[in-house]
Amino acid sequence: MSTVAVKPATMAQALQRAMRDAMADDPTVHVMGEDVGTLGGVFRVTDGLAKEFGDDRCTDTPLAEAGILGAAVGMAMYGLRPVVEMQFDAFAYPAFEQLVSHVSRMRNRTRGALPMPIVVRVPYGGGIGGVEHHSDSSEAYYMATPGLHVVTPSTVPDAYGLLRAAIASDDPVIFLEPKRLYWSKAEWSPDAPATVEPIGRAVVRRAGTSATLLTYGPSVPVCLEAAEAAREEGWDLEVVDLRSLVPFDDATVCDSVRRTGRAVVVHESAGFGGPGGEIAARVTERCFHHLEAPVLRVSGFDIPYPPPMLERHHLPGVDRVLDAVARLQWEAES
Amino acid sequence: MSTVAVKPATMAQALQRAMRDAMADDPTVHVMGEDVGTLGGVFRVTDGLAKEFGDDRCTDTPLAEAGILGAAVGMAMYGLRPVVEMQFDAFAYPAFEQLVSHVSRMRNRTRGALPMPIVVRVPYGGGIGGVEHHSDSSEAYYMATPGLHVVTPSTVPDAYGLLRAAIASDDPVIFLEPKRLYWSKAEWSPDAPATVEPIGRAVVRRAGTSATLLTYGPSVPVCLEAAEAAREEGWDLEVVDLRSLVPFDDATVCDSVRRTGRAVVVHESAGFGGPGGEIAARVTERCFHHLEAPVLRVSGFDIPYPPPMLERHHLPGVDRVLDAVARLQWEAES
Amino acid sequence: MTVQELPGATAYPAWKLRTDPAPLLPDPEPYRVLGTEAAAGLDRELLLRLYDAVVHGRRFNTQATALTKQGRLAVYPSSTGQEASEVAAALVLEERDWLFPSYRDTLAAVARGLDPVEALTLLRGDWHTGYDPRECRIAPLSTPLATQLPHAVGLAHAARLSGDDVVALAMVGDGGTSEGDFHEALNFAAVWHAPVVFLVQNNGFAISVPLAKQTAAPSLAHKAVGYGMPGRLVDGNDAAAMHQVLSEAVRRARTGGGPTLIEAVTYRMDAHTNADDATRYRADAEVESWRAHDPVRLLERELTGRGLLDEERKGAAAEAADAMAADLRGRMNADPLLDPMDVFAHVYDAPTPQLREQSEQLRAELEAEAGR
Amino acid sequence: MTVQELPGATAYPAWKLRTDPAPLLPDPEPYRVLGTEAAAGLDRELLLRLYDAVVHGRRFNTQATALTKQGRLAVYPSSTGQEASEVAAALVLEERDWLFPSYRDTLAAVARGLDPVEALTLLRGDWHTGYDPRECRIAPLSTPLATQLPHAVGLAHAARLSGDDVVALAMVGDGGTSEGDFHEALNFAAVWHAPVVFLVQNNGFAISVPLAKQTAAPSLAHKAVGYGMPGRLVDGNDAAAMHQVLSEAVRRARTGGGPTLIEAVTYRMDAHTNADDATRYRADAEVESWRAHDPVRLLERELTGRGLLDEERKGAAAEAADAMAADLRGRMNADPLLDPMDVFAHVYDAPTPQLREQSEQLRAELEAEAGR
Ligand SMILES: Cc1ncc(C[n+]2csc(CCOP(=O)(O)OP(=O)(O)O)c2C)c(N)n1
Ligand SMILES: Cc1ncc(C[n+]2csc(CCOP(=O)(O)OP(=O)(O)O)c2C)c(N)n1
Ligand SMILES: [Mg+2]
Ligand SMILES: [Mg+2]
Repeated sequence: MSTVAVKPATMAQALQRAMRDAMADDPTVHVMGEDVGTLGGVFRVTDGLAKEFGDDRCTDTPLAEAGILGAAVGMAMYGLRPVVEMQFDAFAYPAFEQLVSHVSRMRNRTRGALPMPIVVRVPYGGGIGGVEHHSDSSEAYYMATPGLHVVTPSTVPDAYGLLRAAIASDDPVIFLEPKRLYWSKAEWSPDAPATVEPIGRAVVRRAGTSATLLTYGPSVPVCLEAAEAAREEGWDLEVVDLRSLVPFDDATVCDSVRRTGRAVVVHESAGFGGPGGEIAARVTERCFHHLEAPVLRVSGFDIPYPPPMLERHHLPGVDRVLDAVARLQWEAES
Repeated sequence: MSTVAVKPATMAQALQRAMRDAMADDPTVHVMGEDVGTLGGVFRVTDGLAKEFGDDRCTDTPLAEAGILGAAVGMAMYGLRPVVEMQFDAFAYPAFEQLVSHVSRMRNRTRGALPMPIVVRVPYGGGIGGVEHHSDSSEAYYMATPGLHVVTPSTVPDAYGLLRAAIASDDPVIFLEPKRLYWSKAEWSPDAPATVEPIGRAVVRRAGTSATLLTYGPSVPVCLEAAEAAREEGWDLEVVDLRSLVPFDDATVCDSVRRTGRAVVVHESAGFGGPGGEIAARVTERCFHHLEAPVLRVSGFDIPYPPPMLERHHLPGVDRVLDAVARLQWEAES
Repeated sequence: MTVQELPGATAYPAWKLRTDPAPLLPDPEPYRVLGTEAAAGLDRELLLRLYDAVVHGRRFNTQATALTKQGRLAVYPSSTGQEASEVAAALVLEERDWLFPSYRDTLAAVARGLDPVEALTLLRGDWHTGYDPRECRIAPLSTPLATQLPHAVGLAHAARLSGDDVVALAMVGDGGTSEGDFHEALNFAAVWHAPVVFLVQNNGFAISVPLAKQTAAPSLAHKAVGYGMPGRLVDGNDAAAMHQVLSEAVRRARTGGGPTLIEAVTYRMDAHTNADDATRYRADAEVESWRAHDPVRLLERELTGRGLLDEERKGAAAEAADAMAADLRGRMNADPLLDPMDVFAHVYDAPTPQLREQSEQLRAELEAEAGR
Repeated sequence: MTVQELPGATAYPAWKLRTDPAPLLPDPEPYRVLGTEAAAGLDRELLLRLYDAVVHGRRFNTQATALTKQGRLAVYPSSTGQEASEVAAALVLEERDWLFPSYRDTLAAVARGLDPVEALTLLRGDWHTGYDPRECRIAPLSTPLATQLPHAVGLAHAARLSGDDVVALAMVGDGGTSEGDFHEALNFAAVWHAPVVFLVQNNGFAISVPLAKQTAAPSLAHKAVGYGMPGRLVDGNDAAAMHQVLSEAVRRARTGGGPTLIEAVTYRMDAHTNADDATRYRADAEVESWRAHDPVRLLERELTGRGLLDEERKGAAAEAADAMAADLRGRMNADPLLDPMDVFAHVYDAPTPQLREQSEQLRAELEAEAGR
């Protein structure tokens, strides 16, 4: 076995590689969506797939998201494993009925006879200077829909591993790709990609003892940065990357919060009715007597996503995370 | 002023009356949807409106929910106040893009120049023996969408008052009608309807001291029944009917929970990612030091809504509410 | 308007219509066979087979409606009056083909050979389709209107990519043609040249809404040209015409000719469902005007005229239908054995930890209930 | 197929096509005027007005694209090559009419008289449309494809119900015709007989996807017949033809004739937006083949041939366009003054208590930041 050159790769490249490898391994894997073929996707995540596997395996569809997802349902009924790209997450909304009324329920209504091994890749979140409708975070909608899995990577190796796992899953997976991490880099070898992570496991990205930051996707780097900055204030923060919103890894999360006794949930989607409510509520239910302070939430405001010139005020940043940590009733400690 | 005969009316009648009165008061109010005209709606909530105001004021539309809501957007742009009926809440999903990308954002993107005084009436919830797709509870989706108001009545007078308020509002309102309460009755006079309730106020339906049940819509009667049953166990439960999920009445809710020190959120929509997470999280953030126990949640399971023969096992009932109350760590008290 | 290009005018990048619209347009009259000269060429075996099927279908509709009154079905959307179209859709398919019925098309599923009890499982109030769609190649009856159409396209496309000569036949109502999914499905089918047959049953109403409030098109079949596929208008009460036109479309699809849109002009004789009161929105006279054009009567006339149907043959068909109904009634009278725990079993391939917790909760509750 | 009804056949409930399809079908060739004999009848004032407008429009497109390179616009979807269609859409409308542009149609809004800086507000990275749509009767440029079409129908319908003779003109791309909202909007418009003109700019591509992967229809204009409205095919680069066909459709709509679907055949000369690399999916030769058919050149040729355009007149048009561009450049060079607190101001009529809390939080942060 020759040693493998480890070189920097972007998250976009790792995602591409995950699809490429899955398509090579399994002829039933089909990639489809708007501009995914010749162009390789507007983020170039499907670059080269049509060339390598042909138009029938990586297909430029007509411009109609319900049609794309609905066709994917039919393809899955025939035994294929469609990987659907939604161009931006606000443009997945037209497919909402297909997703909620069929993709999430087909297995159940047929007692397993018609599983839906569909991956819906959704570039989500802001921070890339996108105009209106190009920076939504819609994970709350998917989390509230029984029958779906919802996962999101924050690192290059996870992008590969989680997407392989999503494609391998017999259940429908909403695969949320943090747009502003597409060009993030890591030492990662496309020739010996990390082992496939099972869906449903959170990971402690940084161990700490003072409080836990619970976060995912685009907010993970923010939280890691905040944790570094917090050292100055004397706080040793643990950062948990949830990776999978559904299923939710209560074990890893609660283990951390019980140890630290304090937690802040950080995400950029709107706060009200957003993922943070569920996360805070279930952590509180399970860890109440270990909590020194209420679980706090740092999130985007409850407004339509603001445009490029103002997005930095909307996105949860290091300062806002540290402010929340400061409100964790430390005085109670002393 | 003559005295008004107070006679039993159903919630469906009160809703009809609210639209009727609004249409009579304001010629810009238009009712539209599938089967709302000649038939008077599948639940007869628009009965008689087409006859009284003509087909142009109460319109049977083609069968296309995105088209209906999209047309309503254009009508609102021209100064009308459309009241849209979605036949069942799962059939509102095709209109999701129009709702999220336009209805909820149009005012904002035009700095108030194009307000969206649209009411979307959505019959929601189960308990009526409906087959697949006829018993969804989709409030989590609407709560997670900034720019919308989300309200739901639980009594006959509130049905009238809230719908009048919704139609009068210059903001888009998702008006959730609990299907299984359509035929609930109350002494209420259609000739001297209750004053219009402002949107955004919760109400204490039953005062109590031991713990607070936070609930809304179809689960309010369940909680009131549970509160009665709880007396046997020595618990004096307060029941708060939220009425408005957006905006959320933190003041009334927190006032109650601070007094009782314990709370259970009760709703029939799925638990994970559902309204209860937000409610529990925000109550905990605001009332942490008054809480003797974590805020618990009683909700539907995280499954596709089950059909008639099994729905009683899914719907939160009195027993499940009491079980949750029993888990509010009463031993800590003694 | 023909344009005369003047000398010296600038070159116009080549334009041509992508396909000739003429053959895509439907004839102005719905195609009919029974009672016309064209009927002479009909195969007698086929005619008798269609007759048995519509008689059977009619009986199935009346029995299912009766079961709603007895509380044995939660609801039944009857296809009485539409049996010709329902059964033809089933009979033109090969075993390997797929049927995509709408919520009104239980009969098409039954006519394809599905056990009526299985076909009625969902409408009975159970939580699942009752049958294995992969085994009988019948998709779950679809309630959200028109959503099944892109499924049919995807499946047909997948079959074609797999090298299988499988055809998908998808059914939808006149009201359903207004939904965006109808449009997107037809467009995908045409662009992908997928082997799909779209059958629109225009029965005059979408619940209470008459066709005139649904569309201003010359006919629903005229929509085909906008997708680049042929549109066909057929008398939906004429089982022979339906069989012929559907067969032709299936053959086209199977042999690489792409999709077809067929509008079957028919009428919903019953209310929308047992829960509906049709007198609120339509006159009895209109309903009555369709009785003379009843699909069963049309076949009876034809067969009797050709000496193929006597009272005995008629009696035999009725008897077979009654036997089916009695069997159905009997089997539907038994309360189904439902295990509430099953609602957790198939939400995911492997239940999430959260669902395991919830199913434990329900199990404990059920045990407590049983113990009481 | 014509059917011969035999004596004794059962009565068939009256059938007729709801409307005659023939006049709804577009001609097979896009309608053209410039360079043809039909041009002789053209009004010279109109021709010159169109010329000024396309020259102005071209300059606007190049200037806006330049602004993206200077970081003054977040993104710009250029309509270079489509100016004839863009400006004609603006010029055929009366002041009381409404325009519903898609995200590519900034130029149509500008040609209607909107201040270019206002028109570019969203693309500049601001949080709002920049103009008051009610004042100029231009709906916000719509990014979610085809979603603006039902808005146009609703508005036109509302105007008609209010007794106002207002027309709505809605623009969409070839790709946008595949969306369900396109279908639902056209159907509503036809059923409601709403005064709407649908203008599809078929510029050959939806980002990288060519028309052949988008539709198999003879032409996009052929979709009209499926809704029961007339479909018209026009050379989208021929400003005079566009003006004529659009005017006619607007007149029809205004006088109670209902909606029209117009397909303007044109070509997107630039990449999809400044962020796109068109060489990945199309050959330069194809782009070049359209240069000879450039909308500005077509008008120049016509006007020059008729002796209406000399170098001086040309120079004046170019100068006016340059002045507009210089003014735009100058005003876009100033950093806009944005108050972050404004993002809370218009989410609701009256902010919710929750939003008030959040705006207080941001205010405190901004003050702390300023104080640092
Ligand atoms: C997306 C969606 N919207 C609304 C409904 C409610 N609904 C059920 S049947 C029906 C009418 C359907 O009419 P049509 O398509 O003509 O079929 P038919 O009932 O005549 O067979 C409606 C509005 C639905 N099932 N799905
Ligand atoms: C609903 C929706 N899906 C996807 C997109 C992303 N998108 C933006 S422009 C575009 C192509 C549009 O093509 P076309 O309609 O032909 O208009 P053109 O760009 O050619 O003017 C796509 C896919 C979108 N804006 N909205
Ligand atoms: Mg119908
Ligand atoms: Mg285009």
